[in-house]
Amino acid sequence: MTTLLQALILGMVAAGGLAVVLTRDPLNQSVVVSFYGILLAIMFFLFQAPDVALSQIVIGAMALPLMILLALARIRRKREPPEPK
Amino acid sequence: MAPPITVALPLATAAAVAACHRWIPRWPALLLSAGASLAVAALGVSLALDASHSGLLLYWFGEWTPRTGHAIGIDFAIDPTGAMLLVISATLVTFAIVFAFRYFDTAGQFFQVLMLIFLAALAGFSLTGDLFNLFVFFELMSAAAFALCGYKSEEPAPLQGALNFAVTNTIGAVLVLTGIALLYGRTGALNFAQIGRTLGGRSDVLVLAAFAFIVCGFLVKAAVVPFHFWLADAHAVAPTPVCVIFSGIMVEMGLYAVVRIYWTVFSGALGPFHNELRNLLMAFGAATALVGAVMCYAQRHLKRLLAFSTISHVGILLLGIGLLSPEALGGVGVKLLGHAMTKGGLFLAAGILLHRTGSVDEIDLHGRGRHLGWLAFLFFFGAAGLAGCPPFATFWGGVMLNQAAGRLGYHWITWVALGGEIVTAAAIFRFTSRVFLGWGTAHGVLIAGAARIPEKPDTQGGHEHTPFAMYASATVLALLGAAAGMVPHLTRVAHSAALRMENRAAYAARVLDGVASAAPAARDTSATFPDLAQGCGAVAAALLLAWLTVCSPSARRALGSFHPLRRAVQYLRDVHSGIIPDYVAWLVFGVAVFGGVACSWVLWHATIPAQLR
Amino acid sequence: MALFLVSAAVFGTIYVAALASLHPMGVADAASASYGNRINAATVSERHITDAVTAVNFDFRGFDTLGEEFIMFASVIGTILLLRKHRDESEGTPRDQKAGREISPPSDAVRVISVSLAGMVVTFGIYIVTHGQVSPGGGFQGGVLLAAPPLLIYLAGEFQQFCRLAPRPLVEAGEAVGAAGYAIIGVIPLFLHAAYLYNFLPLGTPGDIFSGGTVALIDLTVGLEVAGGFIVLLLAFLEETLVRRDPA
Amino acid sequence: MSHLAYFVAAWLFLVGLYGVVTSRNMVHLIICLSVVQSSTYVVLLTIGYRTGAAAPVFVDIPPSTPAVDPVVQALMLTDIVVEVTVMALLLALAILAHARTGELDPNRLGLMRG
Repeated sequence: MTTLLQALILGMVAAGGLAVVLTRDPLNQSVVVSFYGILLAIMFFLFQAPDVALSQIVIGAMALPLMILLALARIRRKREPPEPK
Repeated sequence: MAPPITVALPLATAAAVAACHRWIPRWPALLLSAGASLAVAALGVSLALDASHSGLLLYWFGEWTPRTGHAIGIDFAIDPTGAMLLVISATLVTFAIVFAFRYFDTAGQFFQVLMLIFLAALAGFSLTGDLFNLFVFFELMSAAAFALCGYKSEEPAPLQGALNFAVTNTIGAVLVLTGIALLYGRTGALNFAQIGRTLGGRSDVLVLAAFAFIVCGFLVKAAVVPFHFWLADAHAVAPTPVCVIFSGIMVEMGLYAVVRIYWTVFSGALGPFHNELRNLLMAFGAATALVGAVMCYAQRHLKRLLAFSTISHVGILLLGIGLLSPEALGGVGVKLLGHAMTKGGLFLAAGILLHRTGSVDEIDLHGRGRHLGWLAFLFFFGAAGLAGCPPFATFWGGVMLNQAAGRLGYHWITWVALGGEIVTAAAIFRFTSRVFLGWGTAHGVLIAGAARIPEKPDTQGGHEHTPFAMYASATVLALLGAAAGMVPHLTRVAHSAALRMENRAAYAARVLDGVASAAPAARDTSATFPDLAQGCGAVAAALLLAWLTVCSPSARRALGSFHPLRRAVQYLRDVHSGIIPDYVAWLVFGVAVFGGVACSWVLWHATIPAQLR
Repeated sequence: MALFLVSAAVFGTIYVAALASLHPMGVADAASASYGNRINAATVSERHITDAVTAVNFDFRGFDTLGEEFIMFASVIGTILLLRKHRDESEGTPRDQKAGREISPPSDAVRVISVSLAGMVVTFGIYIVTHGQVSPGGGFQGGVLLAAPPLLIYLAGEFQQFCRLAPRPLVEAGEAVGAAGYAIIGVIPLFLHAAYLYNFLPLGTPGDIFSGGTVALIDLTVGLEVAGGFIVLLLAFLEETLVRRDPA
Repeated sequence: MSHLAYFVAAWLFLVGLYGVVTSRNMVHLIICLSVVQSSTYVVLLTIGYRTGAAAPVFVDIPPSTPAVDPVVQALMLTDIVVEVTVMALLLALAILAHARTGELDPNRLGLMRG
């Protein structure tokens, strides 16, 4: 049972990595990478690494996507035409 | 007591300066940070003396000493080489901090904070005896370096340079970590001595792949061709005091890691491939020395020119390392010492030029430096040092290297090294004669197509005066490069340090079993007349080359119509595209070549019976 | 591109061949398991710590963690340095307060939920930080969690409120104090004639919140550093996004 | 199955590199870099795993229970924190480069040519 779950999550992580790379729009990518972070966290959990899983959830699935979103907001603003003052 | 302080003191000072940066004025912050790095330099000197006296100094953090020959904690294993690198690092950081005090207008304290963290990383990197700990300090060095590189974040160029630097070096770090993981999977150890002992004399694809990944990861930092692209970009845009650290010691630390790891971890397992490894390392070294030299001569931006000169010299150092002999390694150490001080002085001089004129472009500045006589002398002096002129430390390093190469039958590396030294020195002579003496015309055949990086000076506008601290630190650093060569018995000390570094069994016995070994029998190297002639001749040849390029129209015309050279330079320019994906592709190419060649040895040995080989 | 594909193929082959000669997953040989087994055996008996990962991070290999903490510190300082205000840039009104902005203010539901969530997250974060030596978690994980509440407050209100709740000088100072704390705790044993980072405090009972000697203390400083660091990072990014105006 | 997890690590490394080399957007490139880095987590985790062993947390289980390798997990923890902070620096550099040049495509950020 454990082996099966592990094989399954490994496959999902492999597919997740590919999905992150192939998502060419960074805005969509920030969502995909957040899912990918959660997948990794689940994988860590299934491989008996609760400490690492916890930090992966807070960092990979929350902090990193958040920073990406903030960066994208800044980039998007620059692209808009200047606002009337 | 002293070993951990070398790391803890700069870190704690950095945190303290950062905590109070809003409330304390600049002076106390300067005194605090310069004092801390000076203290580290002093500790380094005492450690170096201690280590050359009594052999390897061991320090186990948290009292976790090895149990029944198995390391549990992290150790500092301090040998004369590591301690000497610490002294060089702390010296350069001190000079950079002092030089920069009047240099920046804004955020000077963050500069000091990052410099101190950089110093702590360099200290930990040169003293540690643990592979993962080495990686941690490697990353700490990178984190500080990326930010320092993009310091002038109001301009586009520094940001691009820092991005190129950060992306390539992050991939390098992942390679190193992958190699560490492979080794851990095989040996269950992270301590150098422990891994080396567990690996023993056995090697297979895994060992060679781990070796290739770790070495390539560190060669990215060492800017060896084809991993070198980031270096020129980063140096061209980083503030000059930062370049001093980058060129003077950070890049060389990549080479140090390769040497340290090879001799403590892999030298047993890779024993059967000794000759093959020699050829592989020397091939990379020769390519680096030559590409660096050509690109150096083809630049018009002084900092970029000096950066390619560093690449060329890294190639020469790698040639020496590749000889895999203690004498050659001693020569590399001496050369590194001389290069660090001399190149540091040159970069500080470039900083003064930028401060006074607001540019470092050879064509824009033609004849505009006539009133800066002392600066011209500093450049001349530094270029002579790079060419390996006696009595600079670089000269003695060259002598040791040449003798070792001759003894092993690799005479050609003497010529490659000489070529690199002459061309890089000639490039600086050429710059000096155009800018400070106003010789020749404002046009250059070779350099017309070079990168012209739009740049604002590190400080606002051109200045009428140079602060005393700037001139003083540039001059003293340049003089140190010559003074280091006059230290009595320098060559013997270097030879002895190299002998200790290459003795894997003695290292492991000291670290894991606490058994000390006797001091190795080292000897002095003396310079013969041909050595002296070669050193002086290199300077003369460099001067001649520079004079021909600048002042002789017919030589220039001949150069211009010599198509193979022009095409080669044009090709190299196209390859140095400044585009990250290209750089990453070259990086993977380098790993594939190095790893592919290394792994082919195992296949070769496994498939072909010994008598047929 | 062709260069990359060919090289990547060679590189991948080498990597896969190396991995294939590692021990199969789940069945480590004696050599590769030796370090981990030693640590597992020593954690509870010698350190009275029940979470072996925390023991490795903050005691056996505590020096690594000191370096790691300063990597974070350097990156945060570096980010502030890069995103600092330059001479030719002016600060505008925060964009979320600009007249005629299309996004409607957050509804009451959002306010209530995020404020109460913030309270819960703080509690949970403190729990994680303080129980690092007992159960999974510790300064790093808890520290990141503690950085989340100010952000939730931002969701509920405005940037100005965020700044009031987490005044930048204070947060920066807190981060630096947390970073320095670890380096300084490590120095204390030197005065007791022990090695740097030696665990010099009484070890307590395994499973207790005060167990593990200095590990509990180090957990706190790391928690402070990480929480401060992440808040500063978010502040810097938010400020860059909301307040900064491009040079004309 | 016995080596599957290792191969996933190699796959992530290569896929991430592919993304970096073909990227047309700096932010995309940086995220691909995080995929490259995640390959090291997978390889470390797999090396330390023991079939049937418990997590190295001895709260409800006696200290003599066989447990997986805590050292690699500590290394991963370090690695994850290092990664995210480097990502923050890279993102800061990328948004500033965009603010100064209006350009996000790494193929057009070529000021350093030659």
